[in-house]
Amino acid sequence: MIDSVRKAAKTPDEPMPFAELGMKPDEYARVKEILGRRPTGSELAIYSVMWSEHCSYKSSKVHLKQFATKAPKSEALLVGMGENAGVVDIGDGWAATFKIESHNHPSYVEPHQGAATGVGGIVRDIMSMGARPIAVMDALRFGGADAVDTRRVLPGVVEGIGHYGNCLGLPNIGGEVVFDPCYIGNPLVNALCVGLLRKDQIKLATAPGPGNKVVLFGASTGPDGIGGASVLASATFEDESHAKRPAVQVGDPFMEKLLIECCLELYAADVVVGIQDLGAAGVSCATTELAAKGTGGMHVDLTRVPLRDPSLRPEEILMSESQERMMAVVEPRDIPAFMAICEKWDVPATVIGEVTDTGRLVMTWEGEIIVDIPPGTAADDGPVYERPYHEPAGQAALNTDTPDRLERPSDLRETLLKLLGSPNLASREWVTSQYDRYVRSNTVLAQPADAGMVRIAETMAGAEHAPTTRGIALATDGNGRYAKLDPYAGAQLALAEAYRNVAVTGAQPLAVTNCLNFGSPEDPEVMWQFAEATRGLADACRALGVPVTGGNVSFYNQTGSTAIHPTPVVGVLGVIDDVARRVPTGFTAEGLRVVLLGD
Amino acid sequence: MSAARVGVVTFPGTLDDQDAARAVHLVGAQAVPLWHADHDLKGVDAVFLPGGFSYGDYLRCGAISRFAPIMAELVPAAGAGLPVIGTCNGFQILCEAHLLPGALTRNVSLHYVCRDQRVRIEQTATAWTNAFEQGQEIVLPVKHGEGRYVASGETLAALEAGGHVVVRYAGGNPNGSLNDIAGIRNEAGNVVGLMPHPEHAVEELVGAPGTDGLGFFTSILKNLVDA
Amino acid sequence: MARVIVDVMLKPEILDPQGQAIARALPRLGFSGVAAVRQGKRFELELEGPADDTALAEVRKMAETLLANTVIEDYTVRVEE
Amino acid sequence: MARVIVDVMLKPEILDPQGQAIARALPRLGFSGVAAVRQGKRFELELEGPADDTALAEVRKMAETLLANTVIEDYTVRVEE
Ligand SMILES: Nc1ncnc2c1ncn2[C@@H]1O[C@H](COP(=O)(O)OP(=O)(O)O)[C@@H](O)[C@H]1O
Repeated sequence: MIDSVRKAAKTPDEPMPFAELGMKPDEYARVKEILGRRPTGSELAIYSVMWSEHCSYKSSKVHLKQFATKAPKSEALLVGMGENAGVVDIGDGWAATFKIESHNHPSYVEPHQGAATGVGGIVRDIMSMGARPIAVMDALRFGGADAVDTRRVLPGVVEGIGHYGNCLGLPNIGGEVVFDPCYIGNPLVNALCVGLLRKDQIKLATAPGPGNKVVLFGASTGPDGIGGASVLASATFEDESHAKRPAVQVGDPFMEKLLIECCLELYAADVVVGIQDLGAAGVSCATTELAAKGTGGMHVDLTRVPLRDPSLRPEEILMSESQERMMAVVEPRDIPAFMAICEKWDVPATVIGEVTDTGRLVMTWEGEIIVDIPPGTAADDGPVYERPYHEPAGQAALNTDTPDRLERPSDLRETLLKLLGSPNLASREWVTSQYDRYVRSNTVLAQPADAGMVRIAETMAGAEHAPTTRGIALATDGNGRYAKLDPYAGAQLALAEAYRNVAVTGAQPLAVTNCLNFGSPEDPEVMWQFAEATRGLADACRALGVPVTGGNVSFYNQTGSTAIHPTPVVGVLGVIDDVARRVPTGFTAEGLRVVLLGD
Repeated sequence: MSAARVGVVTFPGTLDDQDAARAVHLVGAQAVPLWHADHDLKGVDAVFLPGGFSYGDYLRCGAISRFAPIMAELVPAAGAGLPVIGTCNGFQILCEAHLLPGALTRNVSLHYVCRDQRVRIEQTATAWTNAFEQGQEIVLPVKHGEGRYVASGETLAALEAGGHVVVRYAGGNPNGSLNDIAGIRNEAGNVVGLMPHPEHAVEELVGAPGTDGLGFFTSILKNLVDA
Repeated sequence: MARVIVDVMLKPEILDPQGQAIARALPRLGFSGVAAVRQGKRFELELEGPADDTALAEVRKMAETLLANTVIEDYTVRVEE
Repeated sequence: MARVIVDVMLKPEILDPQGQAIARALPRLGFSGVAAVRQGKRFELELEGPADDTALAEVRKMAETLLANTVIEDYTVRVEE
């Protein structure tokens, strides 16, 4: 039987498996207070994913605020934090949007698919801003190079990133590979995507205009990544077949490539009012966020969601993390044009609902109302924690243990050979040769340069514009060992390095994205690292005059109770007026003077 | 005289179509977009099948694309002498469509490889290589996971005997291709397929170092003007 | 000498983009009557000895650890007649 | 509804680097007794109707023209019991 709103009202005391879904008792109590009754299974599904650490940033929010409050004034900033990705003005009517995101845990479970879907996810974020994705980068951390598990994880991750990005036709213009034993049970896979759009064509995740249609398009919905939802399904339905659902998502880069071209044609035809990619929390996230930022209401018929597996229950549909899906808000008169474009690109599209002005997100299943909530309560009013933190016990001792204690090597030659042979300094060609850096024919700098650079040679359909000589440069950097010693300074050094790497190409650094990889926020020592790192990064951004435009927090990177080194990875985007004047890495001619700058 | 018109085909999943079109423009010809689902070659003077992952390269590279409506037009036109070139996925499609013999299979390394590759032009008597010198060595990027050319013993012997090997890898074989074959032509010389990407080597600023790929595009112009 | 076949298929609940792409293409190629396609891998192993219980147990272990990725794939082992 | 299996293997004379890589890896992983490995593809087709002669002829045509590249691959078609 369907757990409908009607049923929930009649059975107020029925126990719900909130704890199994990762919800705390007080959080569940808040849901009941908001609704004035117990939630239905579907409502619980929505709140549990939307209020998860991953979606709500409940532990990091209070610290991330500094990125906004301390942000330097920037004329270039068109869209700041809070949207799918930040957007900066890069001149001549062009704007760039970029963001870095983690896919650490899935990449440990299934390296190829985990890393691949990490690329897929960040690319959809960029698409949802109205942009054409034009390049990707990847910052990777693995355990020791000779560790058995690294041999399993590294090739799969590189293959997954390579295959997905190559298949989308996005040049890979840089990244990092770092080995350190602290990542052995928890590798880091951070993927960055940058996109290009005309300044006046930014799209936002919003659903305004009662009567407008809600369209789900792209791949069909399957039981991907809903290990958690099985709790609900089995609790609510006592149905064995739902007990074992895969936690792994599989990517279809071909579908994503079609989605990219399809979306760009939809934008050019001007038939999209609002758009949102389906990420971690799938339909739950897209519907609540679109509705919350729009006129405030939405009516969705979940039975209309096209399914890959017809046995899916509504709770599972709401929590499914199936990849390569997007949700658009479309004016009724534009629906035929919208559908025609989707059909041209072989992209399935279905109207699943309508925007309303009721202030409620209402969902039905086989005629019964199964969700009736104020969407903002799920999307925006999640719990916020001021987690306790304190300096780690051994921090002072760690810092007094300086290199002065080390013995000076007597044999320089041997030291040099040892350095050259160390995995962290070795050639990255085994990795980079598996990535297409040439596709789109706009790559000005890629490996072995310290920053990637692409020229802006796009012509955007539906926009009048003259050619430009401009380009953008990007670098990502981070050093977990520095950050472990001093998270405040470590985060600043990461920014400074990426900033320098962009600047030395001849580009002017403009904006910052970051991926903050840490252990458990419930550990006060980890939380201290996090607080210090964010404070350091925010202060450094102010000092250098570059705002943070977006990013991602990844907590719970640990094996047992042992956290990874705090690893803030920082991406910097810069603009160069004339790509022909870029400065490549390396000595280009004999007889040139070599000058050391700085101290 | 109006500019020579070179059709550039886009299949679902094609990636290098814009790059090919840009290279066509660079040599002063006109690039005409051709859509896989149309039964229409738009009267072009030559056709470029670009690289990518058409249909995701699912099943086999090029296996699904060769059934596209545009191919129903292209196959007879190529038979009648229309100059056609396929690079990378385009080469794979030409083989799947039996416009060229043999097949392209998984790289021996089992890895995708993207690198600047030295190749030797072995045959200038084609519509697409007449601007080169016989035996000229040039650098073009390769970027593929399934580029190992294979064919039966007789086919190979016939290719070699007939001078149908157009481009050969030099200084290292990136994928294990038989006889270091990087590209071949058909009997008539109007259809050429190769794994390397000339369209990524046409500007100093971007792509591979140098502009060695330009010769393929100037060749077709010369071919069309001379014709 | 015996030949053992290991068939490896994606688990039914896992997305099979290859199979889907083929299934979607079939009607366009003029083939009808196919409701679904799944694509997997087939391994042919030539054993040095007979395909007795010990050998098959060994092959099953190979399938489990190397030939199949049991996070997303199922496998079956059988002797070719 | 019937299920038809199409197995596609590289012709014996065509190099199979995937199979070879597995054969080379086996001893390193502690497996012995395997003389050779070849890797191919397995397609499971769900037919809308029964697997009668007409349907099987149709599947054979699919295999011949689409599922296998007969320049380098052989195929077999069989109905799953
Ligand atoms: N995971 C990766 N993805 C893409 N490019 C990478 C990756 N790792 C390293 N690179 C590229 O390889 C080159 C060498 O990297 P690295 O040895 O880390 O350089 P450096 O030590 O100078 O920062 C750089 O251009 C870098 O961008």
